[in-house]
Amino acid sequence: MRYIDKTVVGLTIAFLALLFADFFMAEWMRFIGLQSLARGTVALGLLVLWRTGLVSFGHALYFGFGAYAAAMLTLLGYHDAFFLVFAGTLVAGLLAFLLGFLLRRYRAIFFALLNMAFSMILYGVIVKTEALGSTDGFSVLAPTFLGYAPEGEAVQTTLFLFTLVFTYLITLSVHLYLKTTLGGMSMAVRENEIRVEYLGYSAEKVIHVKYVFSGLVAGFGGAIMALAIGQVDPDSMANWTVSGEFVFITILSGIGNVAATFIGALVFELIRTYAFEYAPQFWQFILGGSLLAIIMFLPDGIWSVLSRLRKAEKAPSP
Amino acid sequence: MSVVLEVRDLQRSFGAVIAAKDINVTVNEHEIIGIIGANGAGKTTFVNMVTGYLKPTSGQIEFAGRSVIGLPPREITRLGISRSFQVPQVFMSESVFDNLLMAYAIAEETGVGLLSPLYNDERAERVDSHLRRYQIAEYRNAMASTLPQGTRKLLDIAMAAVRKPTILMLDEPTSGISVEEKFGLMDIIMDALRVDDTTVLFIEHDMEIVERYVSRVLAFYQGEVICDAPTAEAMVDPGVREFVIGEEYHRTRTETGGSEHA
Amino acid sequence: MQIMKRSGGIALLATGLAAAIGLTAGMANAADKVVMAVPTFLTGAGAPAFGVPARNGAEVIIEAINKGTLPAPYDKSGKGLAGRQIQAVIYDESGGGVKQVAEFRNKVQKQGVDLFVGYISSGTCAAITPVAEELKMLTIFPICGTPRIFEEINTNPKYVFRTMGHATADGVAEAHYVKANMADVKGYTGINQNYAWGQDSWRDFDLAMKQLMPSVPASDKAQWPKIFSGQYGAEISALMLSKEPLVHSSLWGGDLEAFIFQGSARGLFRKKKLLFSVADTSVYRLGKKVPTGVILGARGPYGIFAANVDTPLNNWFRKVYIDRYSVPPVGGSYQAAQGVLAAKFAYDKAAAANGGKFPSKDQVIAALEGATYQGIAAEVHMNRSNGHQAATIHQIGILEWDKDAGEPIMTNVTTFPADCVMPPPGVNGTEWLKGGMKGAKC
Amino acid sequence: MLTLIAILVDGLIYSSYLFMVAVGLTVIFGVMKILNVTHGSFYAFGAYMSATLVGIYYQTDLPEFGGFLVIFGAALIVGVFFGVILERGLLRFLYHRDEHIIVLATFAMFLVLEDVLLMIWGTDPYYATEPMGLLGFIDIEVLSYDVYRLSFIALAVVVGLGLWLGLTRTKWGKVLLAVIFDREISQAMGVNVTVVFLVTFVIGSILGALGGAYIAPTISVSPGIGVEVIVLAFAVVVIGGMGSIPGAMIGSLLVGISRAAAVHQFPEIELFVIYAIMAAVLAFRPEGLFAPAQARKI
Repeated sequence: MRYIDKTVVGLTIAFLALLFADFFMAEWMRFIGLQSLARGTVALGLLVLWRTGLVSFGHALYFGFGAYAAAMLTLLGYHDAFFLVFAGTLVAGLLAFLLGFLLRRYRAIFFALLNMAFSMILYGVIVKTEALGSTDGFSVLAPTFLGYAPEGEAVQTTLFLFTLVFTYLITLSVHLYLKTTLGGMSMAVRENEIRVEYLGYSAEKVIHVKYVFSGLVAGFGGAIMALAIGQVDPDSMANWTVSGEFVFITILSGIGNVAATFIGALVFELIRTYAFEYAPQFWQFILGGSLLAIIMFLPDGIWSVLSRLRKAEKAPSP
Repeated sequence: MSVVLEVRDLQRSFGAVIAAKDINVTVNEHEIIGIIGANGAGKTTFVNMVTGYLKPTSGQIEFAGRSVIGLPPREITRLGISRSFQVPQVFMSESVFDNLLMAYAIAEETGVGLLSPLYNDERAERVDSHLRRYQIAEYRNAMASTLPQGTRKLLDIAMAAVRKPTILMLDEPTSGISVEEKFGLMDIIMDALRVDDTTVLFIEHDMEIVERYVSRVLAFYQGEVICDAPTAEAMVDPGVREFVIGEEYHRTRTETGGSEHA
Repeated sequence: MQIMKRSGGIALLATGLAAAIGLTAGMANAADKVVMAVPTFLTGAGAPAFGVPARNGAEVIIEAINKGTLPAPYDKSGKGLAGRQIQAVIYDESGGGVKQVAEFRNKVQKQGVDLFVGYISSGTCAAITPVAEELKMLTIFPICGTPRIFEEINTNPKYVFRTMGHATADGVAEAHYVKANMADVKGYTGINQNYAWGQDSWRDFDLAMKQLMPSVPASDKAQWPKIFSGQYGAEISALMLSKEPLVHSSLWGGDLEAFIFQGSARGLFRKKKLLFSVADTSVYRLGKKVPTGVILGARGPYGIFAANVDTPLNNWFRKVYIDRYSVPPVGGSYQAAQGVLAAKFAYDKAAAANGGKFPSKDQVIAALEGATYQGIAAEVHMNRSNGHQAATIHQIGILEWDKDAGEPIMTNVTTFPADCVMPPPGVNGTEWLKGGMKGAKC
Repeated sequence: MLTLIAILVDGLIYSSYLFMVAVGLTVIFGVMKILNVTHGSFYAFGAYMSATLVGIYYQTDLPEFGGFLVIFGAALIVGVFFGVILERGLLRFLYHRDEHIIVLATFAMFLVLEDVLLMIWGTDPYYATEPMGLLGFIDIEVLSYDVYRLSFIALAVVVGLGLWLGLTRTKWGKVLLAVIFDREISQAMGVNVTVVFLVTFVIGSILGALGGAYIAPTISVSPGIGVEVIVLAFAVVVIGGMGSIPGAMIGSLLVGISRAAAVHQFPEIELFVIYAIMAAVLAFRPEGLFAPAQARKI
């Protein structure tokens, strides 16, 4: 019982509601939902890093790595979603583990930019590799699920279900993790690394653990995205602008709550979709404008709106 | 009395500047030692080297019979040497309780245990009793950045003491504290540390404090230890008087007795 | 219960948002309209070279279809597509394949689009093909070049059509032209952007040259500038120092123009023979700045190559286009217009076969499969890949400046039949090239 | 031998191009610790403004070489206009915020300005090649170099030297160095940091716009040129050490010469040169070649 708090309950209700909604949702909405889940998971990793005081402008590296790893496995004839997503997650995490040894030594803007530099190297490698379709990328066949091979709309329905279950589990574990000693050390490292060292723990190790985690979930997001879209290409998967979008979502969401990242991702998707629909020439203007508005007027992200509403609701009660 | 810390021929230079030279010190269990010296004499450098923050250029540091040269601060901390800081190093935007909760959690958990919840009732109990021991319980829920300087110093030291270290090194515990508060603060600290029989080394500028709480003095001058003697002896040492205490140091000896005006 | 109430916030926001937006879906379209999505580059580097001309070309034709003002051979089939007006949804193709797939789904599922005529980048087309087939959406690619669409991605298309020849034809036609006009050429090198299009263009030209002129060596120092690099100083020096007299280039848009400015300033075009495979996109805009004497292609009978095609349809198209946009139509304009015409042709033909009633999607598809219809300046034969891939004639020539007319013109143009430059039906382009282009009818 | 000369000259030209593209970014970062993504917009607006004004200028009968003044004028207009508006209208409200937020704000502003550019100038490219034609070219055997692009080198040297002298030899420069060293203490000592920031940002903006304005005659000024420049400038600044002007110079030279060598010897790897140098520098000296190591006091 001591693990259950309102966030856990809220997440579970949302999970069950979406699970149910999966069978009734408009197709395009499910698709937007699927993307929001994928991007939201990446933002979840960034949230964990951000709580440690670090922002990465290069997580498209892990997103792209996970996506391409899953997509390349389909070229080798593997189509099971469980295997593909697991593999994509794992290789991205492995890469994060290796690069983490270098990156954990850096802070602030240097950390942010080093990440970006590494992501640009991956971008360059993909663009140069003709076997992977260079800038065109290549398409990914619809996955199977432990032998079940859905067709038509069922592909998306099943994939949504699949993604939903895993994202739910990941989000829940992140939420619980943040309450553990290691999770709490995020705050400690952000606030004062020297004290952490002199309390007897390595700040770099804390950062490394969080970095690997963020790499894992970014790889997960990438693999899901590759399967959901049925296509990988470097501009949408590994370019620096993609990393920028992830940071955008993180800031949009705020670091208040794990659930916020998914709401942030959804809002981002919707802003983009509607900007695209109603202002096809000026969608960047709208996207950039909304981001600016959020930075200026909602410094703690959309979660703060919810908190404020809740406070307002509480006030009149005796 | 057994030796807990042995420092031999310790040297440290920053480029051409020699910050520590030929330092030889032996510390016994349960000793309370005062480290004195003018600014830049090498006191903090000494503490930094013993706690692993700085690597000596040469020399040996042995703690409880094993060399700690090259170990990072966290490992030395785990072996049993903790420290506090001249400028308190606390988690500024967290409450006093959460600061200590984190300190306890890091001290108590390793490996998989790190993934158990940060908060549990037993740990909270220990934190609260620690708060009482350092007499900062009334600030339990205050954010560290809002604390008065003295309280923040106490918090810093309390965090350092969480592990019940064998040796605790305090870097100027009374700096920035008003004259009226100093003794009260030191009483709290010393009473708290006496419970665990902690060996204490502390850097101090105020000779009254030194004389009152310390049995032995290490005096630094230009990176060297110019005097290592029981307090009363050190206070009359000509080197100490010339280079550390200075001619302007006047006071009447009222409490501890001993020699007259300096 | 307290917990339940508060945690409702998260759940409520997530599901509420989803439901609220889900409800606004399904804005049904009026039954008397055909909603045609036209994705094209409206922003970014692709816009001036391809995107905007393509949009303009499509707009001209769509408007004429709706008003019923198309000249022969489309002057007898009435207004609209099989009598229904086209409602065009023009939107931006920028942002990469993944984003475009997402947008494709939105357009289909949220805005109820009936067919797509568009996409310029090979990358986008490659990404869209599987989704279009999955969603059973009639999709006509008017421009994108990669042969992979029907050779690898979907070898048995049902819903996706492409109404121009693919990129293999460019390389083959260029090699034929070089063989015919520069028989004693000592070697060739290249400058192509380091991305899919540039890599494919060079590979196809190189393979075709190795078949047609096996004794002529290729340089091992062909240049690979990064796309959108804009600075070609070192590349131009390297080309000047190279011993090969012929330079193949598939540069386009801003990169091409920067290369031309920087090359002209250093006399590159007097020292080397340049072969530009898609430079027609820039010739009118560059005006007098065009490097004369270079070999030029337009990926088929489009743009500057169609300037003197004297048919009612072409004359009408050029006039309306120039009146409206005050520049002549370029390749992209022609190609997009040709794509829209495919829809016009197919809907009308299907309606005729359906006894005058508005045809079903399958009937439209059946009408277009394998058909031959009149493009703006040449006939389009849908006779490859189950009748989903077009073949047209291909043209290569020399660019010159016509002082009297004050505009660039093509001279020394060679026309290649489709069967000469495109692999026969069912044959993979690269294998066809490597195997010596068997079955080519030149 | 000729190849060697070509590598050197091409490398120097490209290095100068890189330096001009990156120097504004490095100035702003050096003083304000802001990684300014809007830099790409300054570049693009500078290029568009230059192309437009140069185009208008050459329709008049004014002396041909006046076109160069027009280029500098364009940079000045764009730099001052956007510099002041952005610093006063946006950034000053964010100084107290997390540095990452500021980067993201400039990223957002960049997105907005990309479309503002489209609204003003549309999608058609602009050309202003006249100044390039004026200066003619120099022959070195089969190689020809146009003097305009050679003048990149001169401009880079002038800008670099000017900044260096300005920083080290003037009172203003010393104030700036004080602010770089310790913002709070300089403020306490009576330095008006608000003015210093505004002036720095405007100088950085002008430099960014000047990069675009001066390069404009050699390129097709068309949508998307700003994005490319951001990545290049970031790379140079990261390699040289963030905020260091000598660093930006050395970084530019390193990348420029290596890239020219690659183009002449191994054109296949051109794409990787900049990333490879960046990766190597990052692996061995991640703070960049020239950035001072940061010490933390306890």
